[in-house]
Amino acid sequence: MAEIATVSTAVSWAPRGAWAGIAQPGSFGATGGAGVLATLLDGFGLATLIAAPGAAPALSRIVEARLGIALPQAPKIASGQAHDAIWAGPDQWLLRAASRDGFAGLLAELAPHGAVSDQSDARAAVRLSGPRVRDLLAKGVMLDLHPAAFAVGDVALTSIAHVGVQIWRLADGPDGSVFEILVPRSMAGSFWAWFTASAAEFGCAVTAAPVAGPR
Amino acid sequence: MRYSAFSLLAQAFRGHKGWTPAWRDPEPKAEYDVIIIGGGGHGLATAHYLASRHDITNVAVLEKGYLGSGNVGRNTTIIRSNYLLPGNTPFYELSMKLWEGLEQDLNYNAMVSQRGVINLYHSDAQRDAFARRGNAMRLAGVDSELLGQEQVRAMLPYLDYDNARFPVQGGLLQRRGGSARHDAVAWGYARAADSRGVDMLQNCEVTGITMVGGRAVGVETSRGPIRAKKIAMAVAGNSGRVAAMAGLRLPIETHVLQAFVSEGLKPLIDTVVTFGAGHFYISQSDKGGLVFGGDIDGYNSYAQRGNLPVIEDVMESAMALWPGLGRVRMLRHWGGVMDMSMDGSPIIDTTPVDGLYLNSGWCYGGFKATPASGFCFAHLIATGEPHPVAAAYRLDRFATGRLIDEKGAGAQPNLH
Amino acid sequence: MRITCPHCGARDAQEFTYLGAADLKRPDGMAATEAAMTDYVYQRENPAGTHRELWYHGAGCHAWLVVTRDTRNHAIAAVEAAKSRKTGAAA
Amino acid sequence: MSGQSFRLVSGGLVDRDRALNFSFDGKPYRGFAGDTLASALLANGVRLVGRSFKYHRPRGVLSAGPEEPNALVELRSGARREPNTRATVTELFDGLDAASQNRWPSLVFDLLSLNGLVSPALVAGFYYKTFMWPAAFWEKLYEPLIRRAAGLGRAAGLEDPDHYEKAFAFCDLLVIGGGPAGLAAALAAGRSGARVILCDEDFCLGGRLLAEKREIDGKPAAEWLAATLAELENLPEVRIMSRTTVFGLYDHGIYGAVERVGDHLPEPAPHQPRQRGWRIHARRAILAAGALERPIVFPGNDVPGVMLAGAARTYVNRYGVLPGRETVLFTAGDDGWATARDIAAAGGKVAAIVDARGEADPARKALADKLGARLFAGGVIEGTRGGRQLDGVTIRDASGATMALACDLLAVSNGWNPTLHLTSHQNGKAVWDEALQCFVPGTLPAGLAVAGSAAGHFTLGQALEDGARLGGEAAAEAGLKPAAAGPVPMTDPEATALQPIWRVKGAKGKAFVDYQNDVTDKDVELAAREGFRPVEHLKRYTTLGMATDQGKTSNLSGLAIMAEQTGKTIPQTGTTTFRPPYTPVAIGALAGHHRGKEFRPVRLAPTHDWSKEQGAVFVEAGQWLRAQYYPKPGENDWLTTVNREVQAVRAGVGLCDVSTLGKIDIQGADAAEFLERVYINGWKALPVGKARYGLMLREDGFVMDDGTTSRLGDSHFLMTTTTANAGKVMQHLEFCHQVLWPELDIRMVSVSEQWAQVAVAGPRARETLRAVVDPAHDISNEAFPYLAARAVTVGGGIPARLFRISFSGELAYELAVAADHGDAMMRALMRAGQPFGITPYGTEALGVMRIEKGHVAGNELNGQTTPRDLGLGKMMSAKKDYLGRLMAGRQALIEKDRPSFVGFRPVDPTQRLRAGAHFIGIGKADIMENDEGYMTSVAYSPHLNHWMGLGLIKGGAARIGERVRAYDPVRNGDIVVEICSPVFVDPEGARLHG
Repeated sequence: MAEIATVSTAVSWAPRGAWAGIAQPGSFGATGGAGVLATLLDGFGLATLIAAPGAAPALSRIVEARLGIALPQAPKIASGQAHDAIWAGPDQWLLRAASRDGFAGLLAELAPHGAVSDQSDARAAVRLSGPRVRDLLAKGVMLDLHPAAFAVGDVALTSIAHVGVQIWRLADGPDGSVFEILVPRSMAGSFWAWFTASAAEFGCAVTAAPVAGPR
Repeated sequence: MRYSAFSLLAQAFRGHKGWTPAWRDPEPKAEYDVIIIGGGGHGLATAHYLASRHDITNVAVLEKGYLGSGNVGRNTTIIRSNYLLPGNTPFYELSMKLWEGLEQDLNYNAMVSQRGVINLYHSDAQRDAFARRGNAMRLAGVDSELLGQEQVRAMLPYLDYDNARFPVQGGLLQRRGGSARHDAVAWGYARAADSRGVDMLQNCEVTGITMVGGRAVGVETSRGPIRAKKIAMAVAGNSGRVAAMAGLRLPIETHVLQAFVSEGLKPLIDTVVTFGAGHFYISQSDKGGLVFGGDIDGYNSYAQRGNLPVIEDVMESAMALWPGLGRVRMLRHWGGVMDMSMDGSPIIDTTPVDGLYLNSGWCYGGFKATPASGFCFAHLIATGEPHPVAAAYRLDRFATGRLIDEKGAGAQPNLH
Repeated sequence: MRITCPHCGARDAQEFTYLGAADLKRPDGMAATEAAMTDYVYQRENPAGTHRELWYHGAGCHAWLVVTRDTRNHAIAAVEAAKSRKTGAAA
Repeated sequence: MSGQSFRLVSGGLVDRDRALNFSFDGKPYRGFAGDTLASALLANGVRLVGRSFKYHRPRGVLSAGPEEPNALVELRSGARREPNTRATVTELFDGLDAASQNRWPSLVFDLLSLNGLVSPALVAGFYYKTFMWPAAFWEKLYEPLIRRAAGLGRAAGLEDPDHYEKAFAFCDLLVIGGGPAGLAAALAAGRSGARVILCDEDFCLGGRLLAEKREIDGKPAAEWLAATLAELENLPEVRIMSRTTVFGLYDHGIYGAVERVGDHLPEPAPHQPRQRGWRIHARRAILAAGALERPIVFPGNDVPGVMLAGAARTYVNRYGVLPGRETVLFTAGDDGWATARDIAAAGGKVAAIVDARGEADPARKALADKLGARLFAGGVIEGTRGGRQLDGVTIRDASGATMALACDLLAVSNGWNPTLHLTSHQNGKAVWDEALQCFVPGTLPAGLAVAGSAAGHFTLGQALEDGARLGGEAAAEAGLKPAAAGPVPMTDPEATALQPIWRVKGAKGKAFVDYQNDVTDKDVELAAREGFRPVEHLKRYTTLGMATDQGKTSNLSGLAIMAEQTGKTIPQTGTTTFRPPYTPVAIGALAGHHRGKEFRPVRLAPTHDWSKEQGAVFVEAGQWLRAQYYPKPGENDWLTTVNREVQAVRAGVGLCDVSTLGKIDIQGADAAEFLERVYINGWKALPVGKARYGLMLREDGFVMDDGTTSRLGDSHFLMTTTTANAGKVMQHLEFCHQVLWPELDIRMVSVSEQWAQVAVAGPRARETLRAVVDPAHDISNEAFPYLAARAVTVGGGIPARLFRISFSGELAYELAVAADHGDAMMRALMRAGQPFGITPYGTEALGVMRIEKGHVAGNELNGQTTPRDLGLGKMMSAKKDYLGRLMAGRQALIEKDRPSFVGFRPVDPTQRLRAGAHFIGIGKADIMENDEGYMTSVAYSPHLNHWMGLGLIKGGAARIGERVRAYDPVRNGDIVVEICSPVFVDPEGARLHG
């Protein structure tokens, strides 16, 4: 008994991601080719950076020196090797790391230069692509996502089906536009209910991206 | 000419050739004892009660468009007196009593229909708040009943009880609440006032208030200047504009409220129902249309029209409450401009300008108040003293802190 | 309605929350009088015409904006960030 | 099964190879793909399709479009029943099931048609003049009768089984209407590369081209149409949306539209919605919605078989249906003649042409001769024969002589009204065009142009020219180079002369202005007589134009008759104002996905699944679902469970999720100063590593929110808000920062979603935590005293925050970890607390314990209370300015007898208290004047073994020990309570510091 308890204690602190119990790999909706592909993202590091008044350029220089990416001054995402700087409001960014490995240390390094708040667990993230991805998003996003209006690298804070989201466009994939969306963790279930209802007519394949590194 | 089943039948045999105009179309006189600015429900009711209760008949109602062209003809026709605060409850109860005798008073069938008003609650806290209100109503001599879910279900079987995001737990019912035919209210008051000699001046827009020594002595209008001993404003939605003519600023913002009507349907719902987990209220007119509405659009506007976000919010609430409405079609929607006051309650008072009387700030609850508003405003104009049931509706209450904030929403008009 | 957020671009008004008149000046500090505060909290110009008003981009960048809008027809003439306005005025 | 005896052997756009079965009033029929219900009924010789609103008169198909006032049916059955569905725009599908409405017992024999017998009394507004006596009879007798008789179809009432969607679209150009003008516009803009959305309410594009025999560039128009559609479909930035009605124009170029995705199917296709509500954002829009034909007001103009001439043409040319065997044409202009020509060409017989214009020119005479029709130039129809179907007409010729003529179709042509509805949605007023004898668009909303018939440009040539020009302009506006514009296609000539007649006078019988609402010309006269002359009075008094067709066929006639009555012109009398929607829109389409559980998003704590596993019952708390209590097997009522939970906490230890509280990270050099200004109490002196309770007011002096805020660093605070107000407080703080004091260095972000937080409360809380918090952290009472707030680690290095704060009054902590670890945290605590009987508790037990401790919560923070009211006046700093300071000090808010906060206990301990009860003095009457306050919160205390309450009462704490009545008539409650301290348990706070 004692042994079992020890084992279960060790296992029990294992993290449980934002999609757990909500979304899992598989497919749903119309059959015959998925019009929408959803990749569930987990295990990334995420933090809010806010510059002090007048200190945005300085903060940007520090981030650039450390990570090789400058903080975008407009609603854009700047991507480096393993990090993204995502505009999140005036003088405010989300810093995303592909892995949580070493992320706390990075945040500690940045903390003297701006307000840093860890948000790694605060959002559920999903990457959406597929030939019908814009038709799907048109059912919730009140923004013009036409390639000419929302360029690769553009970011928007907006809402989908009464859920506040942050969305950006990545480089095109084989089926055209690719988007990533961050959803407040607590509303991931409602977001997913909207998503499944809206994507069903196009057919949807859901996969989970491999988690990079320990969490 | 008196209206009755007999006169109707008599006229039927004469091809209805004998009916006369419901009111005269007189030329403005040079001077009146009282000028009422605004030929909407409240202004017309004020005229009727001035003439019928205070024998003041040298009165003109000045209307910039046609009689009843404002909110009296743009609302969702609900009447009720289910208020919480002592500043409000007796006033609305007086209104309810006047509604109950309105047809006989006016000799006009405004189709006052006491079919009940149910405010639904969806949580324990909301139930307790409704209980507080229901008890306050009883203390003020108003009928109220707190219903549980099963009682509501028996009355409103179509609502969503099983799959709702915010399940209906029960409701606060005022059986004497209901609805009235809005246009007929305006017409009935206009006809009754006219019959006592009040002049209805349509297409008569007030463009200025004439001041002599700090006193309001007349108005400039699109039909020429008119002098008056007393000038009474009842111009909901435009109170700020008219008050500004006398140099006054008010604790009021003008907002747009949209309303909706469906296609005509056979009877579906017998009472007025308000959703407690969103902004939505619905009833069915005698003609069969579902009449419904929601929240104000939320921004200052004089445009008498609103926008899609609120329309969609209303429809979402409709479906959340009553999923059987999905295939019912919305036939028309429109907007009215509201005097949204800073505490959500009205103002019936004198003003810092001598001779100028103010009736405003009805937010989007002005229709039900029409009779009492006219009654109490007439009392104030005639006697110079506020009517006891309207004594709380003072302009200085914002300075003294004697607010009448039913919702506890604070000094932000679009939250009331 | 569409409001062009100076940070985010043109968005549906649904993303914003309205507050009211933008140019009221809070009587700050211990010396402020109750009368001045009453005026600030309650009295409104409420114009039929050009209105400078505060909107909060709650579903977007969380910026408070000063929108210049005609209350008769909803036409918007200008939008600026409230924060930059105030700091600009102070400078 | 009846044959399609009125179907032409060839012609039309129906697919004769695809027969579709359908039924009407239970009788089976057959039509073809491409039919509407109306065309299929007419093909089968069904003329009587409905009953009118008031007199229940038999009615047939009047039109072939959305303006139809008569042919309204209940479509489908059961939960999918759709009342008031216009047969003229209902696409036929196999298995379609429709029923007539507003009749009893049957369409053919309708008892309420007896209303017709008393119709002399049922004039406009009759109900305002009667039913007044006795007063009580209105609700009991008159109104129920009226309500039953009124209304049209029956709504299903049952939950709509189909689903709906919303969608958002953006374009350079929105083209509304896919007729020749719209197609030309879409083509011109689309060829330039513009992003174009072309919407048409019909299921086929082409508009009137589908209904007319016309030529473009010397070839049948169908060829031009096919080529144009093919080209549009190949343009990548052009999107064609058929079955899509643009119903409204809103501010800043936003158009509402509804797409009928599945209405042409028996049920929507799998995974597809029935309808989709669109919000289309258009830089420019072109209204090319065509025109609606006008009827003529004459006695008997409502008998089934009286039809608009253009509609008759539609049935012949588009649907291959002859709407009558013997046709009489009654026309006021050239356009009607095309109907006679097309009917004759299709093999129908045209018995007579009654052209109300005077002397006919030779060409018309020749054409009449050619068609074999008798021509009555200057004649009118002054009556019809037939009840349920037209048998004949009475013609009065130019000399005044009358004659009867048999016919089964009377085609009526009185010119067309531009479909300018959308131009008036932004308060735009239409203007009268004397030459065209119709209203045309006046001042246009920004970004909207009007093309073709909708602009009063009634010829095909004008439509094509308008479209091409405006489409090109829209592309240029979008910054695109116009494509090389080819020549505007040539069209065959058409005659459009018109002298409209608004009504035929000097004849007897009911002449209908508004068919659906049964408004006659006499009703309009009565309105004029009684002074209801402004157009809005006319509409409201007579109900003219208020039916489901919104007066599309009636408004102008009504206006014209009023003008004639008052001796004014039509424009002097008024304009017709159209309000959205253009045609009625299903409520479901505008609600979309948001119904049932999806009405609003649900927020779930990171510990939600764990709570579910523990058997929690959940409760809605704002957007959140929170664990309310955790029943165990054998516990049959919630109170038993809650009592157990409370006792477990007070005796041992319990845990309760508090992740839902708002958490705001506040950093910056001025963070402490900022808190000074937004909270009523002081913050600058708070040491790092400590938490403090704070209260914030609205500027009007009433309490907005409360919570504990911790100082994590010199310039770093973590504020907590109540669950309900988290969003509101964030917005408020942003306001304070950005609008009031932008000069302060404050940086704020919500971290509510990042943290899973749990309250661990009870005498054994420290021991429980000791097993979870890593040993390196000293959490002893000395090292971690009450109100300590520090970062710790758990589970071997997992970052966490520990706060020693208490809502329950017990030794209590809140432990927070990153949300991914929330589930694990609960399990670890459960294991650690097992020896102490650790018990999960929900919001109910939380509420009981806070009431036992006299803490205020949502019921007290109701927006109507000041800090003084709540006994928290001492927190109000006198040394600093803060939001709400001045307004909270107003005269009426500091009066002695303002109700203030105390506790209550029942004098008879077996009695139950209820929140919402009012306090009345013992022996005093139950009247408002004796109202002393009310109970805000109640709970059963298992500690005291009786109910306890919190509330606000005049005089407050000064009256402790007094007895009053808790009066609760809505629940039949009236009990004596004693005013007591609001702290029921451990008033010394010994447990807290243990």
